Amino acid sequence: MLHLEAVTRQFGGLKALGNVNLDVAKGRIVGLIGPNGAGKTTLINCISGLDHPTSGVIQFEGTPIHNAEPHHITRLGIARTYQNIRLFGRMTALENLLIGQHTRGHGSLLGAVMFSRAFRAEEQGMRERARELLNRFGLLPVANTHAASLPYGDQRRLELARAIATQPKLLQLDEPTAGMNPVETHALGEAILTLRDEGLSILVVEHDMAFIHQVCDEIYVLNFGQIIAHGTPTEIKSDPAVIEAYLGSSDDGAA
Amino acid sequence: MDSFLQQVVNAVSLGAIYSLFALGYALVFSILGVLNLAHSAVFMTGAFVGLLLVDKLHQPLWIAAPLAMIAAGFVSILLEFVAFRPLRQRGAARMSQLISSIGAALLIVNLAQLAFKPLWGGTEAYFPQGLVPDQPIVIEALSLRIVPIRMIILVIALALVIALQYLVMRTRIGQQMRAVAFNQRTAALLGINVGRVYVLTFFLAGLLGGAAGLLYGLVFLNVTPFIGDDVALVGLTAIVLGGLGSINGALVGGFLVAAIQTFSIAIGGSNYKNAVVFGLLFVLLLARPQGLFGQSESTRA
Amino acid sequence: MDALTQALVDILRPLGITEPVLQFMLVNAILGISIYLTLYTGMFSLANAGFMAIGAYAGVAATQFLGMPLWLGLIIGMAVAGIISLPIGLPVLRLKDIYLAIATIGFGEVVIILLLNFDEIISSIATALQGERVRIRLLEGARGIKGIPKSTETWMLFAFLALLMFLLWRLHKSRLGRAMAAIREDERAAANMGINVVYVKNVVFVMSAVVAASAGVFSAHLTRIISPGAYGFDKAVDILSFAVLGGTSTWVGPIVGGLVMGALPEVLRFLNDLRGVFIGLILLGVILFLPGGLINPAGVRLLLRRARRALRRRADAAERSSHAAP
Amino acid sequence: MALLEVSDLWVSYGMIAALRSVSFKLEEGQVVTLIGANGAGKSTTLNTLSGLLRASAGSIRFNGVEMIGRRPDRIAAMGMVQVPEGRQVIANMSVAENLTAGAHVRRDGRTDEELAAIYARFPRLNERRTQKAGLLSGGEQQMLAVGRALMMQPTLLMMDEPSMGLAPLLVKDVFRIIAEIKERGISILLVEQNARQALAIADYAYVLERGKVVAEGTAAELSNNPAILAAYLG
Amino acid sequence: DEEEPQMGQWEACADPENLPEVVTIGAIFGQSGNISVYGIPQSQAVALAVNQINEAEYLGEGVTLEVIYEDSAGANEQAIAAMTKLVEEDGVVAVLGPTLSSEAFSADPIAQENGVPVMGVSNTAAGITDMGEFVFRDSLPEASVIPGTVAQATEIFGLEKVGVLYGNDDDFTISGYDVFVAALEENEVEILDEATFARGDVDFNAQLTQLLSLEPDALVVSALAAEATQIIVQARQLGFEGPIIGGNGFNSPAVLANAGEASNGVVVGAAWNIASPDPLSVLFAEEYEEEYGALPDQFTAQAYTGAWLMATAIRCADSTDSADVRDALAAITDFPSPLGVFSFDENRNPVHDPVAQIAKDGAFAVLSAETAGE
Ligand SMILES: Nc1ncnc2c1ncn2[C@@H]1O[C@H](COP(=O)(O)OP(=O)(O)OP(=O)(O)O)[C@@H](O)[C@H]1O
Ligand SMILES: Nc1ncnc2c1ncn2[C@@H]1O[C@H](COP(=O)(O)OP(=O)(O)OP(=O)(O)O)[C@@H](O)[C@H]1O
Ligand SMILES: [Mg+2]
Ligand SMILES: [Mg+2]
Repeated sequence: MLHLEAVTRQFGGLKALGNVNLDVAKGRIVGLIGPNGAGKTTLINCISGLDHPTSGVIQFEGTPIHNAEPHHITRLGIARTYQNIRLFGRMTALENLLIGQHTRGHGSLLGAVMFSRAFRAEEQGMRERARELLNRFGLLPVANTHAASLPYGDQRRLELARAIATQPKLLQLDEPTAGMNPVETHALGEAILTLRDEGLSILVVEHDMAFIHQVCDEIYVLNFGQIIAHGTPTEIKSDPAVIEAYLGSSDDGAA
Repeated sequence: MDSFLQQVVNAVSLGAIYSLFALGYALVFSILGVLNLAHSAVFMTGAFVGLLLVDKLHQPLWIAAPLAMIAAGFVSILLEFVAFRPLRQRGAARMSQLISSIGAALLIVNLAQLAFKPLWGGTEAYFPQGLVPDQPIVIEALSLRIVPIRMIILVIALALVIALQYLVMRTRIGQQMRAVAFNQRTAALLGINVGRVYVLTFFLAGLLGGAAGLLYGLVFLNVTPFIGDDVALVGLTAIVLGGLGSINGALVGGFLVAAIQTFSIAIGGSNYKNAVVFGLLFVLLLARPQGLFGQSESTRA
Repeated sequence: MDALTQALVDILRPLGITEPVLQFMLVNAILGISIYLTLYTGMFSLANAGFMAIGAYAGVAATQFLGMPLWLGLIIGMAVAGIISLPIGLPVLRLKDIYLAIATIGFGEVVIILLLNFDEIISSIATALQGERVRIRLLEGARGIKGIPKSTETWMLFAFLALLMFLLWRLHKSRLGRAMAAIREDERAAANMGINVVYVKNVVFVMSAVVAASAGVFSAHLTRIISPGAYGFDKAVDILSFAVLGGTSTWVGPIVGGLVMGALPEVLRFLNDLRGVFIGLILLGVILFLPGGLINPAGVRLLLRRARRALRRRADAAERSSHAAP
Repeated sequence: MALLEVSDLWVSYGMIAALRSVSFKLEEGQVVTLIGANGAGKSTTLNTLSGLLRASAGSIRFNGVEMIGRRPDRIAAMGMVQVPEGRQVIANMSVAENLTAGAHVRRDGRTDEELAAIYARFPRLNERRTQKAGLLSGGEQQMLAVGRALMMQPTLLMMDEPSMGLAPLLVKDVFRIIAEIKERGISILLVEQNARQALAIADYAYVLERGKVVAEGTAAELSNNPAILAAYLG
Repeated sequence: DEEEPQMGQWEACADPENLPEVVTIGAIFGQSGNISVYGIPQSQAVALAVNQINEAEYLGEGVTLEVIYEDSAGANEQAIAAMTKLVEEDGVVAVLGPTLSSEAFSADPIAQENGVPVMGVSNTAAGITDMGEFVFRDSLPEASVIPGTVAQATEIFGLEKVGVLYGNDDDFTISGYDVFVAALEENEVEILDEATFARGDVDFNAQLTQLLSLEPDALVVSALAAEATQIIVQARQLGFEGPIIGGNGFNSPAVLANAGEASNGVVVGAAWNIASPDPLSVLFAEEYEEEYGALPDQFTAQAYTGAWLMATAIRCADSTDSADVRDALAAITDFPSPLGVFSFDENRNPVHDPVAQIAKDGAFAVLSAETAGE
């Protein structure tokens, strides 16, 4: 459903992405790993419209999106989380989820002014859905807390919930487990697998190899902006190029 | 076209004054990330204290000038303590810091006005003539006329920029200023006394602003509590044009504004000289939002 | 309505607030709403004074030159400002923060220069067309348009303000209102939530311009004369101070800020020479000692929290001593 | 006398008490690690030690000197240097400038030698000497933050999740660097989510849970403690 | 009054008898902000006049004239508020001011509606007194001053082509400009080019270089004092030696004092000038300088005269009824004052002889072929 062809992103003299070809099929969890500075975040930025490739094609369900605006891409069904959390800090957890549903609503200002029935019904529906999501991620108790004052772990989960609130078909996660301990990481992995089972496709960037092995169906390895390997987790684990560039000698793997 | 050279001279000498004012503005902005709109009051302080010393206390200029600059420096430090530090410590929005500087400016200007009345019987006073060389030098061959004090200001402005640039980019204190500018907490962890850096920055900016105000007074003789307002907008435009927070940018911005004004007048558009300035500013900002010399924000998603 | 106004003025009179003062306070409150809209969306725009000028001139042109009634002038003033704000907003709103502030200040200055030279521009166009020198005097440049009837009534201002407040309240409950807040918090993240940031910003910019223009029309029909100089940088900063004094955490803040800033110079008249000093002190004092402005629920909560913390500290101490015991 | 002795430390954010009577010790030359879940209070502890946060009660003795109430820059100059959580490199300065920004607190004057050593250890930083730090990738920034702290000639290095966001290869590097720093006789207080690796390198460990120390012991002891294993090591 | 010049020796009406102990009038001047450069000297001049009036018991034995001063800060809104307060709350008999014409257009209608006489002492814009029969001014509009000056200068200097420089964002300077242009056309003087500046500008080199490159016979300038000084100095620095013809704004002692030698050849047409040989004018200048340590300018002299005129009207009306005072004010003719012999015309505008003068060796002299040295 997501198809990248010869995507290149140049920053001045630096080629952050060079001729990247990548596919995410429906209902798959695709991992994207690679050394720091390899271009993973840049790739995600390009897919979500915050950045645009210098050349190449990005298609989502057949529609080219490499020059599209971010809100347009979200409407098509791509959502993401960020490497550094970007919640709406001075809004409550619930409000964050209402904003997540922005594209799925139609209510106009006029409707709000007229107290129209459609408006009220839609608001009601959005709130219900927001509560469902909060409940699902164990955030119901903090529904009315400002996002900025939530503990780190809650913020991560809220960000995930907010992405899901946009009702995406493809979810992009940029280092979702950063700052989590192995136990918490494992729990997150379970949650992500459930999402996949509900039909979501997922592109996940991670450094935690245990997590990658836990969730990924296939993995792309990026190094200096180039895809150097693509395969199943087992294939990747023993790929000498990947070991050389990324994993290091396999004596103690990763935690 | 024989007035072209003269217009170039005009633009340069006007630009020197604009730049001098803009420098202090830029210095504070580069450290605080906040516009100190009270810098125009600091500017006025320089002119005011200089005039007081020369006109009422009969001091020679070489005593009055440094004292005026230092007085302006202290007013600037006071601004830091009263209008900025409390807000910063509270983590208040940049906008409220901007407004508190407006409040402080209002206060200083009004206090100056209170002082003017008994001193000079109104709100207007004048430097005596002939304190500085203001008789033009005539270069017949080029039919050029150059007023020496204007050239002195030009030299001072250039020298100050070089000194400041050196200070900020090459010295330890400059490095500390930039670290503080990035993030106070991080700077403190690097062993930098953040409070001292702020005070120093404001003092330096005050010295610059005071010098600018004094020179302005000496060139144009006329001093009122409101002279700062006349340059505030121009100074603002200059630093934005040059790139906020860039010292070189402030200098170039000042000259650029002067040049645009001068040449739009020269081609008969005196009505629209400021419209041209803002029009170009507009276009520039759209093409290069960080200004000519400004750095784009080096942070990433 | 008039009786109500009169009663209100009678109550305020001891403070030095007469009916004209009340009227300008209400105009300020409208301006407060205008700047609140942009600030709430995270846009540091200072174009309000310029749009106020556009509203005032367009409105006066309608009532004065075309003999229209005030309400029609109001609509025309607002419409003209709205139409002009669109092409301005599209490019300018790409800027952020202080850059946006400067660009919008620049816009204001250009508006003033164009108003100052409007007659000359029209004249030279006419001259070019006619082939002989034509002098047209319409807006009268710096002389200003004089003899505008004082047709704004206090009840109109109250009614209009009430209408705006109702709309604001509904705006906050709407999808658009939430999108505005999201953009303020994090523009890029908001875009990734499917919010059309450019669209929302422009809508808000137009709304803000239209509201500022309405204030311009009303005040022009109070001051009887309008000249470009009244809508400059100082005015822009004034309007900003309404928002800061009142606080922007709720929409009540800028309204109260506008009312207070309108009243202060008159209430403090008895201070004579010290008036300016005091206004400076008050502005500074509020910013320093009342974080979040005069109207700030969070500030009230903070005060409550401080009180509770004092209690809490006692509990802490108790807990500590019980720890130390074993 | 221990190099660092923290006793009965209380810190709160407004209403929330983040640390409740935290006590621990660190001997000269040791690596001590604090482990704990999100929000347990690890960063709060480090920030209090480095003077960024104010304790409401308790004492922090460093070399026998009370540190509470001192300004962060004084504390750093006295040799307690923190590598902050989330990199915090100075975005608008070049890599080289970032490295020297804190060097003025060095007392031995060997700035240049240290700089050369750091470039040798992180060739990536050497390549990017003149690049603005803000444009580095997350991992590159982390290297820079560690390098910058070393430039400050620390006696005690306090690291807040140095491996966060790093590729496995670099995580190994970071722990290797920590080991090397330890070799040089610099004491380290390490906060890590990566508990297994932290314990592998540490001499002694404390477990923090909701602002309290709930367990302590040598690294070996804790690695074999089944409760700890289940909760933090997965 | 031959030997001892003194104000208030106008014998047109008898000593008043029916005035209360305190007669209160209002004064609205811009006393803060930019405009205070004019507003403060104006209020000081009024205070000086009122002191003299009370000392001389001009309003009758034991009657004191009190003034409530209000600051307008140059803002129309504040002028309206101040006027409302004075007229509706304080119940003043009459009002002096406000400083700016635009403020007058905003605030004077309130006085008109309430039937309280108001006298502008620095409003020169066209149409001020058209606001109603209670609106007066003692400030000569530029139209009454400039044409004479231009005609005289044209003849003496043989002007054929001039450059015009004016402030285009201020109603005072732009009104002056309008009149200059009309007068120049009248005298068949060619305008080579025009250039403008804005209030607060200090550097006019660009405009001057532009105008001077066309080699005009004279520069015609409509500016306020602060800008006027700079323009004169900078024009001379650029080597211009011809006459510089200015309007009311040039008429500040500061211009002479600060332009120094550069002011030689500056021609001023004005309602009042510090060099006026009129004994009352000389006396006023001395008294003002003694009291406030600064020299008065034209606006100051007009404010001073305004206070005397208002007091005279109250005296002649022998009543604090505003309508009576208005009638008495309108009836004043041939009143000796620093402005010369002063009358109101039927439109309540001032009538007195303006003076055209030329600066020579640091002082003003009446403009003539000799003083101009042609
Ligand atoms: N705006 C920019 N300007 C210049 N260089 C950039 C910019 N954005 C990214 N880069 C460079 O592009 C490269 C790729 O960066 P990117 O953030 O995509 O890496 P990453 O794979 O996400 O790394 P990490 O795992 O550390 O987050 C880095 O070397 C970075 O310095
Ligand atoms: N600025 C703050 N304001 C209010 N509460 C805060 C603040 N910073 C931290 N807290 C709270 O204090 C507690 C301890 O936080 P701290 O950051 O020390 O945890 P941590 O152990 O470092 O967690 P992490 O692994 O997420 O970094 C948490 O409950 C957190 O929500
Ligand atoms: Mg990344
Ligand atoms: Mg932490």
